[in-house]
Amino acid sequence: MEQQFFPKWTNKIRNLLGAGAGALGVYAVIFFTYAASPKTINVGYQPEQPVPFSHALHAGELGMDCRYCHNTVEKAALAAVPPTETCMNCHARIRTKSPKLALVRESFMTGKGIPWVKVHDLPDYVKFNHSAHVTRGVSCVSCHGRVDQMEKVRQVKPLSMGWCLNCHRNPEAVLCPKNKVTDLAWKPKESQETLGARLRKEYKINPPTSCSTCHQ
Amino acid sequence: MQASANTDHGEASAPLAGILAEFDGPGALKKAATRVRDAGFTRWDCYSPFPVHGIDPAMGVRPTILPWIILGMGLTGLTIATVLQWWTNGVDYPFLISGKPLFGLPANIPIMFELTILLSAFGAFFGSLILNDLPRFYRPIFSSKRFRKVTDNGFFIGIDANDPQFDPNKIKTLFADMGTMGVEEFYDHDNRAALPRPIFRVGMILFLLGLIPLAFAVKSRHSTSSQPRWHFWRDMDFQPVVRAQRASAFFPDGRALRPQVEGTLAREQADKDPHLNQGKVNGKLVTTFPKAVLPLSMEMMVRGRDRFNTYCAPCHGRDGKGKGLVATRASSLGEGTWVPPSNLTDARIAKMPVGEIYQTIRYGVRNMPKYGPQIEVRDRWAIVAYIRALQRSQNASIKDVPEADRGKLK
Amino acid sequence: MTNELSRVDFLADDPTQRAPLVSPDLEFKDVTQTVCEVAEKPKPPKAWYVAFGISLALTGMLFSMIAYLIIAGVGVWGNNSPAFWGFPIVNFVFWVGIGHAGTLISAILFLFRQKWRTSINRFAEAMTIFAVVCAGLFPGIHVGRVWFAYWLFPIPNQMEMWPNFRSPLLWDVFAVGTYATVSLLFWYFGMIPDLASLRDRAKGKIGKLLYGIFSLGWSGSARHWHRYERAYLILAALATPLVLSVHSVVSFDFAVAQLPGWHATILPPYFVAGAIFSGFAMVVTLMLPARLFFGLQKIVTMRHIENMNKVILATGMMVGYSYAMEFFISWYSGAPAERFVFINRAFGNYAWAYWIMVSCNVLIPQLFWFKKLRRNPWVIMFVVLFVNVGMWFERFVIAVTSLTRDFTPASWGYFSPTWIDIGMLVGSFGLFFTLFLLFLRFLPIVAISEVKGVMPQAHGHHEEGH
Amino acid sequence: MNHPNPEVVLNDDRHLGPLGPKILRTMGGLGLLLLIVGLILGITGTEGGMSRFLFAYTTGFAFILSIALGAMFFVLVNHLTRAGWCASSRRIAEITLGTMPILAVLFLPILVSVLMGYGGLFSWADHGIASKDHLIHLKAGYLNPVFFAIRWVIYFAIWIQLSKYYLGNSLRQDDSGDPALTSRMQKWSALSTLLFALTLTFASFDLLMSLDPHWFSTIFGVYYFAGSVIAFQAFGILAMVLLQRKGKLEKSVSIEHFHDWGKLLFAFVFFWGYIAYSQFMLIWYANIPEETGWFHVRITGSWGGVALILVFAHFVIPFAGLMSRHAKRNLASLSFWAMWMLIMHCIDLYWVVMPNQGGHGHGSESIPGVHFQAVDLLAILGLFSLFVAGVAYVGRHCSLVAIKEPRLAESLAFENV
Repeated sequence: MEQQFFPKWTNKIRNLLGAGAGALGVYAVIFFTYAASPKTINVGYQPEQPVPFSHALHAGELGMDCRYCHNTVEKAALAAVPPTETCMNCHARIRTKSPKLALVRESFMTGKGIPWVKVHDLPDYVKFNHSAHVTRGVSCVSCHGRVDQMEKVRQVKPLSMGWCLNCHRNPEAVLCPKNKVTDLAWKPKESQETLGARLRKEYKINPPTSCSTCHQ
Repeated sequence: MQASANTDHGEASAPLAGILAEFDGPGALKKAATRVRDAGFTRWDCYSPFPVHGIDPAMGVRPTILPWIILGMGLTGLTIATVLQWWTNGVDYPFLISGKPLFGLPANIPIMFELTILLSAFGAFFGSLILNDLPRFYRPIFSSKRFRKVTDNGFFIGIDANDPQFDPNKIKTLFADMGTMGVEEFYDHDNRAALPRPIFRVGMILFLLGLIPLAFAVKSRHSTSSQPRWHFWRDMDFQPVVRAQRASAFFPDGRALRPQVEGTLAREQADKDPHLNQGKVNGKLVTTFPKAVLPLSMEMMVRGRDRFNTYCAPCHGRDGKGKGLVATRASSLGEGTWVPPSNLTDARIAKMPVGEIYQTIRYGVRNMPKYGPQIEVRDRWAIVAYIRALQRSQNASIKDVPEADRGKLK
Repeated sequence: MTNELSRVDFLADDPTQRAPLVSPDLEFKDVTQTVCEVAEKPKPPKAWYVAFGISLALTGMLFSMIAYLIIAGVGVWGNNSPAFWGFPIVNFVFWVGIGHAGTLISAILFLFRQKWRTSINRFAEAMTIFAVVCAGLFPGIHVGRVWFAYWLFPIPNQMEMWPNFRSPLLWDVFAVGTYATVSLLFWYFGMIPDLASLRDRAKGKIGKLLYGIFSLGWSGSARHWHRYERAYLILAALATPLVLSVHSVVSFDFAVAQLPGWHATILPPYFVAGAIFSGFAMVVTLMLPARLFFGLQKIVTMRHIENMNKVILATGMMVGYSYAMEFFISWYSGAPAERFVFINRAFGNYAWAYWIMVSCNVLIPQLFWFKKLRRNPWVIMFVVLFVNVGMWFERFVIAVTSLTRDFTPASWGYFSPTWIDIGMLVGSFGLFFTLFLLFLRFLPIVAISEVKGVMPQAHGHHEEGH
Repeated sequence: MNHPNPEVVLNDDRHLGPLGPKILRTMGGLGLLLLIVGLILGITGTEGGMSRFLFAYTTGFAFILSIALGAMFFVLVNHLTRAGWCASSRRIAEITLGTMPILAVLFLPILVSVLMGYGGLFSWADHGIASKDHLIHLKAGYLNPVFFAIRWVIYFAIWIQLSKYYLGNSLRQDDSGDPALTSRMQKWSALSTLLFALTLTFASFDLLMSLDPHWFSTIFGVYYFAGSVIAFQAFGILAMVLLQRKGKLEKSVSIEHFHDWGKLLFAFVFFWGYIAYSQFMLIWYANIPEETGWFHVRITGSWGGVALILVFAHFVIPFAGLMSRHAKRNLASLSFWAMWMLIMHCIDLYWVVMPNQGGHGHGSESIPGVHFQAVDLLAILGLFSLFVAGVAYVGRHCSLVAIKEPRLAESLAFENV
């Protein structure tokens, strides 16, 4: 008996290992396609801001154009977080005593910046240029979603490289007329494909996909 | 003939698994194998420390299908490599490098070759293990002490008890007849083939542990988080450089965005053209547009409307009558600090020199804040032009419409 | 014993008969005993401990340096413009080359029915695996950010992009990866029956358990042997073109470039010959002391060593042929850049490296033309050690001389290694020997069942003759 | 091992007998006839004229030379590795190798054209062309008629010496049965192999590579070597199959030997593919003007079609066809593949040589394409016929089996596993 070092059940180990390896494979596929996807990891970032600014009120209810505050978006790489001065355009007279705006008033008086938290933050090795996109018919909504309905801004798109490339390879799917880029609610009357194809031709859109486009 | 070791130990209750005979060398083994084969046994085997040349025909072993498995695996590898390279480099992410074709054989052959070999080797390795039913740690035949010589210098034939012709006495006689060096019975001692419980428990625990990351993923997919995205590797996501509009410890005021140095002007801030920049020439507000540098055009009007709707409309309203959404809401708040905005279409402003409207935009007036920092010089003029158009259109009569188009209004 | 052995060796030169491959006084059980005893001894020889201690220390140094490299960045190496490929690539090619002998002995000599291989193949295969481990390390850390090494594989990822399959550097990943995998399978596959021998002889529980698990319940069944032999033959047939392909692909790293001195069509077969050359030299370097320490003289006879020396001589001549062809064709091409690069190799800044290479790889092996010298252990050791050195310098000469003297004289430079470079080279030897010494201690170092299969008794005529 | 008695060989029909003079007459006559017609076509100046004839002649010569060199390799490598299996079939290679003096004679037309300074074949041989061409000028130290002649004298001196040594000693052993002869041949095989490698390499540079004096490739010698081994393995298999059909060698050469010859053929089909791929891929990938022109001509237009035929019919198809054990153990299929490979090797050389005609190999804008002409076939077949006649001439009096080779018994007992 002592010759038989292994008990009989060990003969089943092979099948068990096979099944285990199969299960692990399935698990890995699920893990990488679902759990590690940028849609899981990146989307849904909604930080607390120092001032509870509501885009839903300003851009939505009050109908203010995005560019009222983000006024460099058509000229510069950065859309620009507005200086406190811009807030004070109105809030010098409106809600002048609101405690929510205390930080804004303090910033205006002292010149100290408001520590806004960046929501749509690309890695530093990526160069993204806002003006290159918004002046060529890429709507704000394509990357930022319906900010005009957000009380608190959150990231709704993955902003991953693959996601960027998708558009660069197939810009027809997102193009809109140039004067509608800040109209987040705008919907084309014709199908997006025909419109996209037409606009692509008209605006001569030919997005590059080489590495140096974004990684300069 | 030797007595079985098992009977000595009183373990005869275990079922008989087969009978084992040892032979003196590969030649004797081959001869004996021929006899066993001819006797019509089907569930039996020869055991030797190395592959005995010529044992297969002696035993009647038919050629294995293994080469076909390997060929199949090899072709699979070739197909995978071809499709993989064609799809990834030729279709899904076409990227031109040094003028090489996206998919052209010369540069794609190495990978095709390697994957063919790799999968073929897997076919040979795993295929032969599976066909040989390995690993199989417990074998009744291992209970024979004598059988340990099989990996040293022992040559054996074992006939399994489940052979249809199995008859211990007959077999023993047959073996004795062949000149065996010894015969033994071997027993199947272990009757518990089922996996022990703890293995299931461990499996269950592993399964549950595996669910935890997935649960986190589901939660993360369907909720928001106030924490920034996960950086498995921080890498160069955050480079130690000064970024516009971000805090920077490098400057004492903590701001990366540097204010204009006192007493300096940017080139475009230079007041070379007072008409354009100030709307004032020789201390007098201008009444004309700076047409020399900024000729009025439809394009400019469209631009002016666009800017007006962006910067002015929140208070003055899209029609300029001072009923913008912000103004309306501010008034409804009933805070004493609010002063309603002017109606841009009333006669007072219609008579204002354009220079004054320009200056108002640039520097603000009374309650209106300055928009100079937000609106560029040319855009200010475009807005002024658009305001003029608004004033005309809001106070227009039917006479202002070209005769041809009057019909459409009805 | 000596008389028996020298008779074997003498017979080898007699065309009228075939000499037995191992000492003719051996029985099957002697083979098992001789080989298994090495792994079963409660304590290895003292020399083993000393060697293991040194190797382990060097391995520790290697991994601390790698840790330092990862933290500090690749700037700790001497690689800098214009020599971006310095020691790491040289070491990589060197170790991959060493790693060719094992599979070559196992596969090609198997297909050529060179039965003398059975005594040394296990040993050489193990060496292959460990050399490939050392080789794989260098490109791994050469990518700089090792945690992104998975980018080399076509795994669907969030960037939705794929590796460039038209790049020889990616071919390398596949070639070396396939080679490492297939070599490992081949080595392990061949070892299964021998692990079963160890299992059946094991006294302690741990031995029974571990050898039992890894021998997979091998029973020596003829039906199993049948499929096993078929699989082994096909694995050998697959490994043969694989061996050719691996170093060819490594040579493509250089040869697809336009750089003079790198771009030569002979590079693939030349690299393969060089790899076999260096690999055999390393096998002999290790085998010569090991057969003495572990008492394997009857299984690994002087004739085995001599045969390997002949292979070293032959492949050394092939390498010499390639040097000559490159030199001649560079002149014959008439292209000024080609002509310059080879003159520069021989007489430029790195002439010292070039002449080390030529003397070690071409001149010194010429000693093996003489039977007396290729059977003298001291001479053999002298030659093979220099071949090891020479083959390292060959890769150094190729990588560095061409890079530091490219088309643009403005970018010419001189490469000097840092102490990290040298430490890592030395450390990689530590890693190699650590693994190798563990193998010597715990695994069957000779293919027991295969040696039995080529003994005269195995053909069934033995017992009839008695 | 249970070795059968080598005496069985003595009972075998192992002499060409009347077959020898018959082959000699028919093939020799046919060869001369074809060559003379070809030469007349050349002199009268039909398409391409003398230049065309000489190019076709060079193709044919490179073809038969490669068979003889392949035979030399077979003899040398078997001595070098002390192989036993081939003892009963090695004489075929030795006889083929024995044609070296005849090849030396057949080389004369090429040598004469070079020494006459004729530029229609080797453009560098013409002083007028060479002096205007900067690159040829740079290589003139090597590529000049006199040095070319000296080199070929050396090559043939070595080859004839080796053929005499190995055939002669082997024949001597047929009488004396002295094993020391085998030992001696083994001893010299290493040095001989070295000489073989160097002469073959430079001969291939001279004969084929320098047809386009601008082009260079370090692997070219190995490329020609790979083709040579294929050519001889195929030639030897065909020769033995034909001899067996005539009732010869039936007891000495068994299916086991054919199987091994087939394996070598298979291995070198793969080796040729490997070398051809290495040469092509590296030049294609680097795409530098110094080299890429040679391939540009050969992979564009109708020559590109020939290149594709080579890829598939010289490598992929025979590789798949010869892979199986059964294909190599069936004489009908083995001789089919041998025939196939022999033709493919010839097309390979045609593809290497012919695009150079008319100086299209270098510098010319237009790519000529394949213009097959009768003179091509006449020259190639004529030379091949003469070569076969030469083999019959060498082998007409000797035994086709080395009857007293010490390893003959081992060879006869040989079995593939």
